[in-house]
Order: sequence, then structure tokens, then C-alpha cells
Amino acid sequence: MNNGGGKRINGGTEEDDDEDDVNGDLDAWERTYTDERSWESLQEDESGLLRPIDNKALYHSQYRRRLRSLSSIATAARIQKGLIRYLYVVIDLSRAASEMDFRPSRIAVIAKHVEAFIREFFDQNPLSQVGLVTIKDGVAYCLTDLGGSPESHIKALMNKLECSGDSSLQNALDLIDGYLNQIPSYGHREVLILYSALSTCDPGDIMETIQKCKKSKIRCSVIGLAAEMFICKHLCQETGGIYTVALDESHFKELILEHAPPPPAIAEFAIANLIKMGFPQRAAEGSMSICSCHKEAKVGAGYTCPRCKARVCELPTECCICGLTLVSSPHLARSYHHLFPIAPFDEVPPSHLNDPNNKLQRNCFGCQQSLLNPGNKPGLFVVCPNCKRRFCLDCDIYIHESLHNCPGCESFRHSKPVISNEE
Amino acid sequence: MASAPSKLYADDVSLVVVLLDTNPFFWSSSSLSFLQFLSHVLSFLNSILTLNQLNQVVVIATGYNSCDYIFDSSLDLKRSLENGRMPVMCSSLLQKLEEFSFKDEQLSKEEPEGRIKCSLLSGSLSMALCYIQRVFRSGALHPHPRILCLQGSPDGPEQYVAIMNAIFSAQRSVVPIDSCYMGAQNSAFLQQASYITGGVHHKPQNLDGLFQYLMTIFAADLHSRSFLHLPKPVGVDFRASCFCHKNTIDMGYICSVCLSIFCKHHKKCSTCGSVFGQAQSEAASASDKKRKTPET
Amino acid sequence: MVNATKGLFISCDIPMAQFIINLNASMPASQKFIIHVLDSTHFFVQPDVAGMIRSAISEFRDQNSYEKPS
Amino acid sequence: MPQVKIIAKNFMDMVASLPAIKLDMLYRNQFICEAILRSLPPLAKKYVLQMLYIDVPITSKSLQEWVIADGSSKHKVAIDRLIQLRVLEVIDRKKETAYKLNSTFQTNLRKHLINGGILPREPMPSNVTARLPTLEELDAYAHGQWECFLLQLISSGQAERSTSFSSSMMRIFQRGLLRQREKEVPRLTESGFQFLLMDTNAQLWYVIREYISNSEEQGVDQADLIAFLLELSFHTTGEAYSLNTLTDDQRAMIKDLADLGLVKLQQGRKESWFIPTKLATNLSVSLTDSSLRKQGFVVVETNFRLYAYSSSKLHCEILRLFSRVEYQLPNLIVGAITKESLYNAFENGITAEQIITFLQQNAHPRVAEKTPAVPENVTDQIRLWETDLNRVEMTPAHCYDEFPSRDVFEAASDFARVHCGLLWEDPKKMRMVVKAEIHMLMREHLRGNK
Repeated sequence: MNNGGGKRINGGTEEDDDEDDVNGDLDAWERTYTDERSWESLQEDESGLLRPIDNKALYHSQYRRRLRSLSSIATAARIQKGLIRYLYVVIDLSRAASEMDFRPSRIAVIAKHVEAFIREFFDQNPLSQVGLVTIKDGVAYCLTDLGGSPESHIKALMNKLECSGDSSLQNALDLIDGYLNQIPSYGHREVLILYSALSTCDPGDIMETIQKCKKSKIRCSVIGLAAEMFICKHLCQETGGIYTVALDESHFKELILEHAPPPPAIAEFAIANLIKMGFPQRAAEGSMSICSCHKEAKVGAGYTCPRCKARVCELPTECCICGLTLVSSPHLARSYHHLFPIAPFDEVPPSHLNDPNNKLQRNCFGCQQSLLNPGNKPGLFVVCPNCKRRFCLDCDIYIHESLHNCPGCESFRHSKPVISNEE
Repeated sequence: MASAPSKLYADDVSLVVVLLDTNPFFWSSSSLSFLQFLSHVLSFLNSILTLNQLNQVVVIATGYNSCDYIFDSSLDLKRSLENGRMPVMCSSLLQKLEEFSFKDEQLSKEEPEGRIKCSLLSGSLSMALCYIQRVFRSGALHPHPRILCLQGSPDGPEQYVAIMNAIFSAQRSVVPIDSCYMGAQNSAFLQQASYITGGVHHKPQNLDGLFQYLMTIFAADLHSRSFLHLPKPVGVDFRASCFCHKNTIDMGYICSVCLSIFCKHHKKCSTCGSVFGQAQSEAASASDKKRKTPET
Repeated sequence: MVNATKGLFISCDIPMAQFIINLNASMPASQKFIIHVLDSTHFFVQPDVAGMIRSAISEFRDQNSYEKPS
Repeated sequence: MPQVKIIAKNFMDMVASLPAIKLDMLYRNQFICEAILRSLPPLAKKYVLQMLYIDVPITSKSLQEWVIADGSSKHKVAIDRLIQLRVLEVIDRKKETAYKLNSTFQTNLRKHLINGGILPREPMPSNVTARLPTLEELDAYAHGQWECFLLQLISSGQAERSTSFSSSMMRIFQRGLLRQREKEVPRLTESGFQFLLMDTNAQLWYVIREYISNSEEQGVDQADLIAFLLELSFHTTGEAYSLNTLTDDQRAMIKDLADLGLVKLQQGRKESWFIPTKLATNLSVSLTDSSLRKQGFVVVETNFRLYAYSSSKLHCEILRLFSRVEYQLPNLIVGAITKESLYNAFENGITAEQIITFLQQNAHPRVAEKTPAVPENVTDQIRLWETDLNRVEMTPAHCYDEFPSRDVFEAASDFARVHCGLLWEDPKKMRMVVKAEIHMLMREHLRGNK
């Protein structure tokens, strides 16, 4: 019963026949082990016994490193986060993208994580727009043009992405430079290249293209899936982007998700100015009108543009008739937590817990879980610098990654910082 | 074909986190006394626990100066009788509530001069969401969580950002926030919270029948709600209000760096201090010194 | 006048149908049991042959299954 | 856990089948109201709570407005259930029906909600009941009692100590489960096998239902027994309750329940008391199908080997039904699922689906996390072997041909389709085959419009 077999992947990239003989030498049972790499999750402790790695502490320390690096950049740079971003994601579909070192294949891994990235990106920057560009057979194609809703990009990602030919950086950068020149001046121009080839065959001189991108203030970052390349490092240095190479799938996921929150706006890049925006009202329940985005008659739930009274289906969009960007206040509020980030919590040595004087708080303030490990040994916990409340590790991660409020600080009236009260 | 794991938890097992508003300033002026309000709520909690053996109820008090956990049905499981008439559930809840309101009053003696007397809804909401994350972490077998805000005091504008963060976090973790507002005017925060997270918002006309309102609207479990007529979110006002004059506007100007909202064109953004129309670099050096950072 | 005949309706997959057909062919003329061959997977047979067909099928199945010499 | 629902539902049907006055007497006890409320479908629960404080009857039209269009099927199910259990009384006005909550049910549920559940009897003071068994001991006791009862039920020779049930009682329990031919050893019937594969709660409900319907013949009032049972399920496990708070009917029942492992009887110097076990307190939980899951013990591997980490003879008996038990170690039973073992399971009437659900529900926790708990190739093979057994379907039928005209043929085939007896038809040759049962109807029909 060979139920190992070539793994079927959903998301359209069927395993074509030549794959089987590529790893034909691996039997079925071998392949199941190489897939999970189960030996990696074991660790030898001092007495030589094999112990599974305690991944909870590992996951938490990983998270804290990421948090510290993020908050150090945030506090150093001014709070000016470039919040309206126009980002092109370039996916390299050259021959190298069908390599098998990322299970099941590089392109499948890239597609899965780009989808997660797009959702996270729109979640963190609701006003920004994304476009997808692919490089195949040495030519760059525009898969989807700049758009505000994640669904259209993810649909484009889902259908079959073949990999063939070699890749060309210059063609991609030229294509994107052409597109990004038309966007308004207050926007931040960015490119994120997911590069798996080790070569680039360019028609002209790529150094020239890099200078052109630098001049039109496009910030290019590259995530390499194979090895470090000089040309990518040079491109990122020139344009102020970040160049990273992914070691394995989880590292790649971490790297790509780091590009989701808005980067610190390098001062000279975008000109700050006031953008005129409309806050449409919800159309009355029973109202019938032709919606401008789908050109069909729609009843009820929809929004009317305050300037030209055209009807739009969902927000955030640009009114196709008068060009006014339409947005609702929760969309703006979604980005406020970048502006007023909460301070990272400080770790406290576990022995601190049960000395008599501060015996008052045995449970995590947020979720009431006891901070003592079973057998009453004090476990790891963190303290909020402002309100001195104690939190367990899981609450620490949840508060900084999703909630962005410290329950302790919010629960005390006077200790709350007076944020300029807007409503 | 992989066998779908059999559905171990029926759809109607629910965890209800109730946020009780104990703001003394509101309850002294409201038509329904706090005691009557408590009797309605206690019977409501009792009926939620009766509906299913595995239902769970958590009560958090939203005070004027602080918030704290008052009751967790998964902790004290004994159903035995205590001091004669009152079952153990209510007596432990009332006792903790008494301690809390006493402590809450000690925290700050002075009368709130002109400021609106609001309660710390953002604090109790954040604590509720942390607790729910703990339930999610406890494994695949967990009741379906929802939050019920029983709020009376008006919205506090300084909690806007914190409440919005909590609402988006609840939306991302698919936790509906139901809200029952007993105050005089309308609460925009609660309307938006229920609209965005898919909960139900209702402002009961006459507070004497509060128990019947709770039973009719807020006792239904999440699965049955998809089949019931529930109050529709009508007239949820999503328009923003400008930072400078606080009035809601249809069209406005947004600072491209920090998204603060202004009703007319300004030369400089009051929140982040960036000057409009110039490239950042010239502006950065000029205005760096005198700009006041938001955190005083 | 409509003619009605009593019997047994058999429905099965195509290989089994072929098995039944050649079982019928191997029977002596007097004991042929198929009345109508309705289509490639359905038959109408004599009412009393159910047991005989089932035992022939199980015997056929035993021939085909490999018995590990324990 | 579908079978729990079916069995528990029949328990509720039995409650529903009680005469009205008995049911009203039943609703006088608060805990019964709570247990009944919990056994209702979610929508019905909401209606009860909503109508709790409404004293005036509500017309069915306004009840309909509470639900949106596509909820009407659930609405109908909820209303029927409420009427069936007589929680809702139908008041037929001239032009349309209206509903009102059963008054005793309403008052008791109100009292229950206002001041919570108050048990009729107090746990005994600890000085009298010296040392009470710990929860683990109680569990082990309950499990042991229940298993030896089951073993005796399927009268396999392995039960060490026999329960105190009289042999006539056992025969009543075995009514549906065993086929007793004269000289032969009693063999399990089809439903007997299905009973064995069921979850403990389902088996418990089945036995209790037999016990209660049998007690009817001996003149013991059914409603009291049901009331006492449901009330028992609200006691706290491990607390001692003195026996003299019980009526003598209840005292007789307690002894039988002790044999089933629901309670543990203990004799003090002057007083004797009973301690409810987890089996008792789980009774009302398993009314709704979200009951707690007990520890799985079976590990099935891709090479069809079966490792059961359990020492209980009952598990061994059950595994022997569909697998060849190779050897039995103190805490491990090793078996192999083979074609022969499955074939004699299929002959005994067990279906592949039942075997697979049993293996999945009792999968060892280590195996249960990864889906599928039982390797796919094993489940596929079991289903294949089952279809291999019945590759041929034979149904007695009649064949009609030589129809005089096309419309007579059409009429005949429609007639047969309406009576869902049509097996096969061939319009071209105007020949069709119809099930034997409706042959008579067909004949009149054909003679009628020849």
C-alpha cells in the first residue's frame, strides 16, 4: 500500500510527470521522512537523551527578537510611517522556481505565502494598493494591476502558475517603473521581488535601470530563495530596500510577513500633503441605483460618494466618476496602532514571582491563567513597563501582534497617556 | 478520503463574556437602579448556564477607575447550596462585585469636573479578548465565544483608538460583540463594535423589561442566530469626525503620513507635525525641535 | 394483452454480469436461467436461482483471493 | 456520536409518551425541567426562554415571524418537539392556533432561574461517613461494575462475578440483543453487535430504558423512576447522600443502579449512604450529543495491525468481532484485521461504517490528533471488502412486455414510478420490470385501462 506517493498539492500546481523520476530514487517511505524532517525537531539534552525541542519557549524567544527589532526601528525613526503604499510583488517564475528543496516545490510555497502576505498587507494598510508581476521566459508580465481588494490578486494567484525559461530583473524593474510613475506623489512606491533564480539575463544595462528606480524613488526589496546575489544586494542598497535570503519555509514566511507592516518612511521619499477623501454614508436599505463599479442595478447595501453621488459597492475604493478616494473611518482607525504602538513588555526572571512582597498577583492580568507551572514552580512571565501588570507569554504575543492595547494600561484611568483625543 | 473529525461539540455550546458597567455616576442618574439591573443580569446568567451543561459564563466589571474579573463559571463548579437561599454562584459574584466597587471608589476621590463620566470599556474589552484567546489556546474542543457589553455610561473619546484596536482584533479572531446600551444618548462605539464584528446592538426602550430583552436577543447561541430575526444595524454612522472641531464630516483632508482627519486645508498637520506641500527632508530639519510628541 | 412474467431482477457491475452470462451458457439447456438480458448490467432471471448464483460468485471470489500459506 | 442521540432521543420519546398528568407530575421537579430543557434542539431552547415570562398565549403566526425564511424547517422541528414533550400547550381558537407554556413547567423553570438549582437532599456530614473513596477509586469501581454487567449481558463465559440481577431481569435486557436457539450457545443478533459497538452512555441509556419499561409491568410508577434518575444526574460525584432520604421504590432502584455502577453503596455503623459516580452525573449530559469523550485505546497501523492498549475483557470481545486477536498481553491486545475476520463480521450484520466509526471514536489520543485517525488505506480496504461481498443485488420482480400501445406503456410506467416500484424500463422495446410487492396494483391498473 504505497500511500506516500508524490504529494498532491491543492492550489493548482499539479505535480507533473517529470517530477516523479526526479526523486524516483526515493522510495515512498523515505519520502514521508524527508518531508517532515522529523530529526530536526529533536535535541540532545545533557545526559544524551533525545528531547523534543520545547517549542513554546523557542517560539516566544523568536517572537521577542522580532518585536525588539521592530520596536527599535519604530522608536528610532519618527512616527512618520508611510501609510499609503503602492507595492508591486514580483514573482520569479523561471525554471529555478520549480526546484524541490522547498517542499513540495518553490512555486507552491511562494504562492501560499504570497496569499498570506496579501491578506496581512491589506489588513495592516487598508488604503494601500498591490500589483502582481511575474517573470517567465526572460519576460515580465503584469499578472494583476494595482488594486485595493485582496480577492482579485488571490484569484490570480490560485490558477496554474507554470515555471519555465530564465528570469530577467531588468525587464521586471522597467515594467514596474513604467506603472509606478503614474501614481500620486504622496504615495510610497515599493517593489518586493521573490527571486529564486541565480542568474538574470537582461537586454540592456541593469545598473542604469537601478539608477532610474532610485531617481523615481522606488524602494526595492528582494527575498532570495536560493543564494545571495550581488546584483540584488546592490539594488536594495541603492534604493533603500532590504535584501534577505530565506533558509527554509518557516524563515521565508517570517521574512515575507515582515514586509507587511509599513516600513519607516525614509524622510526624503514621499512628500507629505493633505489628500482629499470622502466618507460615504451607507445607502438607505431599500434604495435602488446603478452601481458605478459593476455597472449593474443594485438594491440596498452600498455607499454613495459624497461629491458626485455615484453609488459604490464596497470600501475602500476610488470613485470611478470623480476620482475621490472613498474610505470609512474604521479603515483609517485600523492603521492607528502603527502610530501609537504600545511599549514591548520586559521579561522578568522567574525566581521573582514568589518572593513574599509582591505575592499579590499570581495570575496573568489578561487571561487569569496561573503564572505558576504545575508543581507550583514559577513560570516565565512579562511585565508592562507602564502599568506594572504581569502577563503570561501567550498574552504578550497576542497583545503585541493583534490587540495592540495593554489591558493593564487601559484599565487604569490616570495612568493612561493622554492621546490627542480624536473621536 | 480523510474522515472528517466527528463534530464533538454541538453548535450551541457557548462562552459568554459579560462586561458589566459599574460606573457609579451613571447608575446614580439612571431610572433602573443598579440592584434591579443586577437581578435581571443574574437570572440571565443563570439561564445561559441552564441552557447547556457545557456553557460557560465570565463576568468582568467595567468600573470608572478600574476593571476586574468578577466571576468565572468554570472555576467554582459546586452547585451545592450556600447560606440558605442564594446559590453559591450569585453570592460569590455579589461579594466580589462589592469588593471591586469599594476598591474602584478608593482609587480616585475627586469628582470629574467637566469631563464626560465614561467607564473604561476599552480595558474590560481587552481583558475579555485575552481570556477568549486563552480559551482558543485550550485546544480544539472549546465553546463558541461571544462578548456581551451591558453599558450605560457614554463613550469616552480618549478610548477611541484602544476600542477600535480591540474591535479589529475581535473581528480577526471571529468573536462577535453584542451590545446593550442603557444610557440616554446613543453609543457610536458600541454600534460600530457590533456592526464590524457581526454582533447585535440594541438600545432597550424601557429598562424595566431588561430581562425579556436579554432573553429575546442576547440568549440565542451563535448557530441559531443565523435563523432568527434580530435587530438590524440601522443607521450605523461610519462618518469620521475631524480632529480640530470634532464634528462629523462628509469630505475631509487626510494627512498622508499619519491619517489624521481635518475638515479644511491646513499648512501643518497637528498630530505628526509634517508640513504639507514640501518634501519631507526640508521640513524634517525645520520643525524637529518644536514639535511635541503625542506622549507627554 | 400485456404479458407479465414472475422472476428475479438482478443488477450488478459489468464484469459480474459477464460472469453470470457465461455461468448461464455453461449450464445445460434445461437449466438456463436467464429470461431476458435487459442491458449490460441488468438481468431478469428465474426466481429460484438466487442461491445458486450467490454460491457460484463466492466460489469465484475464493478462487481469486490469495491465501498466505500460514 | 449519532447513536447517543438516537438512544437518548428514544428516552425523551419515552418521556413524551407518558400520559399528560404523569408528565405534569414530572415537571413539578425543577431538575427535570432543566434536563428536559437541555435535551431540546437549540431553537426550541430559545423559544422556551423567550416565552418564560409571557403569560398570554402567542399566535403561531407571530411565532413564525421570529424566524427568517430559511429557518422555517428548524422552526417546525422545534415547535413539534415542544408540543410532543407537552412543554408547549396548543390552544385552538376559532380561526387559528396559539401556544402557551405548560404552567407547572413555567413556574418551576422560573423558580430555577431566579434562585438556581437547590438539591432536595444535603450531602452527609463528613464525620459520619469516615473515609469516602477518592474519585479515581469511584471511577474504577463504576467501570468495573459496568463491564462485568455487560459481559454477563452478552453471556460470554468470562464474567468473574455475576451481578445480582435475577436471570429473568437479564433475559429482559437481552431481549433485543441475543438469539437463543434451543441447544445452541446464545449468539448475538445484529442489534446486539451494534449495541456492543456503541458508546458507554448510549448503552447505559438503552439498558435504563429497558429497565424502566420493564418496571412498568411490576406496577412501579415510571414517572417517579425517571424523575429520580434525572435528579440523580444533578448530584455531585463523590459526595455521600444518606439512604433514608429515599422512598422505598427509590431504595429498590438504588440497589439495581449500584449493579450498573451508577452509584456506590456504603454501610456506616448506624447509617448507610450512596455515592453517585461519574456514570450517573454524565446521564443528563449525554442527553444532548455534546457529551465528554473518554480516553481512546485503539491504534490501527497501515499494515492492518491493531494494537489496543486496554486490559478489559469487554474490549477484547469487541475486537474479536471484526479482527483476529493474535495475542493478549497484560495491558495490550494485538490483533490483525483480515478479510476472513471482516467477512464473518459482515455475516453477523455489522456494517463497515460501524467498524470504522468505532475505530475512529476509540482512537488512542496519540493517533487521534492527526487526521485521519485510522489510516485511509485500512478504511478504504474495509469498505472495498464490504462492497465485494454484495456486488450483486437481487430483488424479486415482475417483467411486463408486449404492451399494445405506447401510451398504455407510458401510463403503466408512471403508475409504477408513483408507487416507487419501477426497477427498470426500456421505452424502445416497451418492456419494464416492477417490484413484486406492487404486482397486484399493477395488474388492476393494467386491467383497468386496457
